[in-house]
Amino acid sequence: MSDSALKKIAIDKINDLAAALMQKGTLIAPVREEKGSNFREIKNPQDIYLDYDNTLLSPKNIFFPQMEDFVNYQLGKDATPAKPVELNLKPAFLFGVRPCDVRSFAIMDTHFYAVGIIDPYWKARRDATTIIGYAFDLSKPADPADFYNTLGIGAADPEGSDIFMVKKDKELLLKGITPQGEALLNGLTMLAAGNAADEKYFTEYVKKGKEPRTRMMCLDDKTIAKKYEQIFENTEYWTRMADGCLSCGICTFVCPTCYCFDICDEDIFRQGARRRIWDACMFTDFTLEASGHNPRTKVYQRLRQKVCHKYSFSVRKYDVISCVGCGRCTRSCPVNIDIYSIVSEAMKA
Amino acid sequence: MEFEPKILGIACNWCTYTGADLAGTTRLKYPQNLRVVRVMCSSRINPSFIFRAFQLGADGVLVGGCHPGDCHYNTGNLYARRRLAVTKKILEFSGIEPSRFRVEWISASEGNKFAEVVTEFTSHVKSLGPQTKFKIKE
Amino acid sequence: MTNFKHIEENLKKEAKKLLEAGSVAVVLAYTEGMDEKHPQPFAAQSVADADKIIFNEYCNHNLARYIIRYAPGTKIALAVKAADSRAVVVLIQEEKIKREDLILLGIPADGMKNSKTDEIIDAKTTGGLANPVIYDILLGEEIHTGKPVSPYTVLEQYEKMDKDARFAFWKEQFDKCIRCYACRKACPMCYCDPCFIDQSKPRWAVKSPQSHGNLMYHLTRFQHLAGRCIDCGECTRACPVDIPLYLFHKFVAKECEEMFQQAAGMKIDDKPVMVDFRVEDSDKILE
Amino acid sequence: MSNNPYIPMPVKIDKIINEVDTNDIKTFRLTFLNKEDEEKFKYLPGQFSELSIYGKGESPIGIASSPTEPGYVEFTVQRAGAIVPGLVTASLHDLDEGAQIGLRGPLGKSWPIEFLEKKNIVVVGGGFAFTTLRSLINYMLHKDNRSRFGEITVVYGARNPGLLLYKEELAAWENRDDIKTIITVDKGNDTWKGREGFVPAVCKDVAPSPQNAVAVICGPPVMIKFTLPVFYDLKFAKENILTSLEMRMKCGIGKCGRCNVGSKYVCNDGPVFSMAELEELPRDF
Repeated sequence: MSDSALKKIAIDKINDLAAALMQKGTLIAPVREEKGSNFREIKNPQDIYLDYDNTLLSPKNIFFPQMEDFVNYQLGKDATPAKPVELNLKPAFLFGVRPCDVRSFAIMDTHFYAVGIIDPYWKARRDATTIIGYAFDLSKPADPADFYNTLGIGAADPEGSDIFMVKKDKELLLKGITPQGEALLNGLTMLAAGNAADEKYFTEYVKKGKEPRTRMMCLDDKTIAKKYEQIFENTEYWTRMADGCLSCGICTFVCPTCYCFDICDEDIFRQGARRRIWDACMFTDFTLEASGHNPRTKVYQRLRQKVCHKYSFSVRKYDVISCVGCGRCTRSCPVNIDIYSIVSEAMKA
Repeated sequence: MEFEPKILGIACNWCTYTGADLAGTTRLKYPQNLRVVRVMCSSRINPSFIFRAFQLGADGVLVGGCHPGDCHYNTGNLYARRRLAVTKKILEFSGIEPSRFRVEWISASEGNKFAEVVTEFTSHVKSLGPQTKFKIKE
Repeated sequence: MTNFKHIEENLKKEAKKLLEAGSVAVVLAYTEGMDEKHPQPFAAQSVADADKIIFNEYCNHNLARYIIRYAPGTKIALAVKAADSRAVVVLIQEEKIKREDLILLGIPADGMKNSKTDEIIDAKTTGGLANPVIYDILLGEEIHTGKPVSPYTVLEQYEKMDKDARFAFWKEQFDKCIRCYACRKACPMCYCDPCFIDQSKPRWAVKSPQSHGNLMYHLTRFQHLAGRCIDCGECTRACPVDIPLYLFHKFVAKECEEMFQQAAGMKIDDKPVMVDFRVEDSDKILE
Repeated sequence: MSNNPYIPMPVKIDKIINEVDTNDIKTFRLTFLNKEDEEKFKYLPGQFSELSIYGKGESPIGIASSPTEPGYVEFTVQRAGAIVPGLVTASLHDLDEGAQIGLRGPLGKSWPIEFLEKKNIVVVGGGFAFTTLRSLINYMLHKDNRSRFGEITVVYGARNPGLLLYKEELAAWENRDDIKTIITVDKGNDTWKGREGFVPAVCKDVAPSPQNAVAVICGPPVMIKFTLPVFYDLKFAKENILTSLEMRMKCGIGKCGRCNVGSKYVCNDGPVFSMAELEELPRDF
């Protein structure tokens, strides 16, 4: 990669960059809300809030919205043939995503299209989106709930982003990581070219990001997968972990790598849609069969499914732990259950 | 065109529904904005029926039951009274005019009262205008 | 100010005593979570477990939630703060548990804090009480300082709003809902299986997070908790998108108290107001 | 977005056959409205499809017809609803011939036909779970295929004679000499002249030889629970006992995560599993 690939912009000029991206398509960036920030479509460049730690909700809903219509239809006398919903996507720019979230997209890619049948909705949205990653602010301590270092993710890993950004004092350094990203950067006239010092700063920042910053334990894919297979029937361990669990769906809804969904038909005033909506393995009726049989009636069984799915089944099936250590589940859990502790307890069990 | 409200009536089988019948057989005139659903007792009314009715476009909901003490099942309407009172408060706090929802005790012999209540309620709802808050957008 | 350390020691001591004597199968209390600010509910089943019990100002989870998880007849001891004890009372009234199966370790507490926001939750969501309404063993000094606060004063500003503003306010709040159902799962009173929202026949509301489905879900839940909500505020603290559900619950509770002269979960011998009636109830309540 | 795996193909209900006395199990014969869909719909016995009615939802149902019967697909559907209201199956039962519904599939893995070739096949079925077994038997019995398989033994049981599915076919099989058909009911009635007894006991009685043989077992959990030991006692290897798993499914293509058991998605990696494979899965189904 040539030195010219690095660009920069003053942070107070970021509105210009945002406006240019908004002209090219949809811009999605973190926005400050009452109790934290979230990724939202930007209507006004001033709303962009880059000083966040991690958003409350994960950015997965950009590619996998909580509600996605497959087919629209009309019921009743004047029923018309069902019409599949066309996506008609505009190019989108996902701006300011943290490295752990960027990693989650790669994990979801494996599930939604690299292995098995291709999910057309995920793929279409993913193909239309340019990811502009943003390194964590290394000058600040990490949130106590984060543990992305445990999953081998550095606070400034550019892998997976099309463009990666690093903050240098009052400037943002932008580097094209993929050809697509580089082309985009070259077309943005408000960006200044970076110099050798910037280049050095960027490289060192990425390197520094590799240093442990969050909670950390030694976690090997195969070992933890095997461990969970061994303790799968260790009811004592699981009930202890699930003592406080309410079996609500928060952890799965905020998780960037939870993909379970339900397909349902809903209609109102005879206008119907077959749609998929997020579902959670923590709900009682998740596995309730038509016969009335439900293999997971107890809270610990559902918690076990969630944890094992991430740390064991996923390793066996896709060769990757489907957790990125973003800490969202821990932060939003009403009873402060911490998946990091669950895993570290498992290593001891 | 003048606004013609849609009003859902939920009537108890033993009193109000029979009262409505009486109003009909004695040829009393009352507005035709009311669509009546018959239930066996006013206590059978799930408060969600009322929320649902407003969501599906009702401008008013009128519940009719036996007079307290006259319930065919002895105490059904006494439970209903408490339950529906709470429903009304919930409607109030959520920002909908609570007077769009009314509970009236109308016995089987009160065909007159039935016609009066329906007339009065219809004109009241008419004066409130269309209910748009809960109604699901088509 | 409550001496949390003192309560923690007493809690440990009593839990140990009870578990050692075998008089209970489980002690529901709190243990350390990720850090001091994030304690977790905990079911101590042995003397060794009892050592892990902690109690501090962030231990605000309502442990009554967990009682129905155990088979009927299981002897349970649990730590109860003011609101928790009222939840236990309602569960006893509704015959979900028996008084004799419970040993209540009462905790008088003020200055409890929300671990997410660090704000003090006393006046907001404990029904204005600091002392448990029933208990077997009291783990600290009863609190009788300060004037009793009405739990309903926070409502004033919302009651003053005109109806359109109020509707706009609630619509905005309910539209945020992502239907994770944490509110009902955190609620000690929400024990129905299946919950009305999970029923497929009839399907009361859409499952997808749309405005109308959310409205139906929340309004019906308020109705179902009328006269039962004990104002612990768990739903609001659990909510990941910060819907102030406690306000609505408080409003319904206040109206119920005014109409039926009875607050939820104060006395075991009371009947919950929605499964009770008086012939002399006035028709005025319907106006 | 062509080839969208979530969009159903339109099909028409060509024929409805009422299978049992209680009227709650019917066989639906479906024909494709689009010729190209029919050509794409290549399946093998043991696979399933998602039947859907707009406004109600989708329901995964095993394919009951055999690919050797071209021109249509058949599904035998039980009206669910004793415990969980089955919206789709109930409304399917209320439909008339000629109605249009949606079909998505074929989904899942079939019975391992190549593995079964040149082997003796013991088919054990109970009650309503006989549908994909019927597909398999009809497939094997077809004149082009019969020579590829060894002896075929069928043990099929139902609670009473009225609940036996595919009565005409059963009678036809009993009259053939290239298949041994044993039909049993838990309790007979006045007109029942056949066997009485539970499936596990009958299997013990019949005692098929494990020599070069594969057992294909499908039935209610209770039947499976008691039949498996019989086959273990007969010295059938775990690899040679096959069954079809039931799990709540939605997407049918291994995406929605609902039927996840261990590292498998029952819809995609199953529903057909051998006992050896099942033993490796966590006991969570």
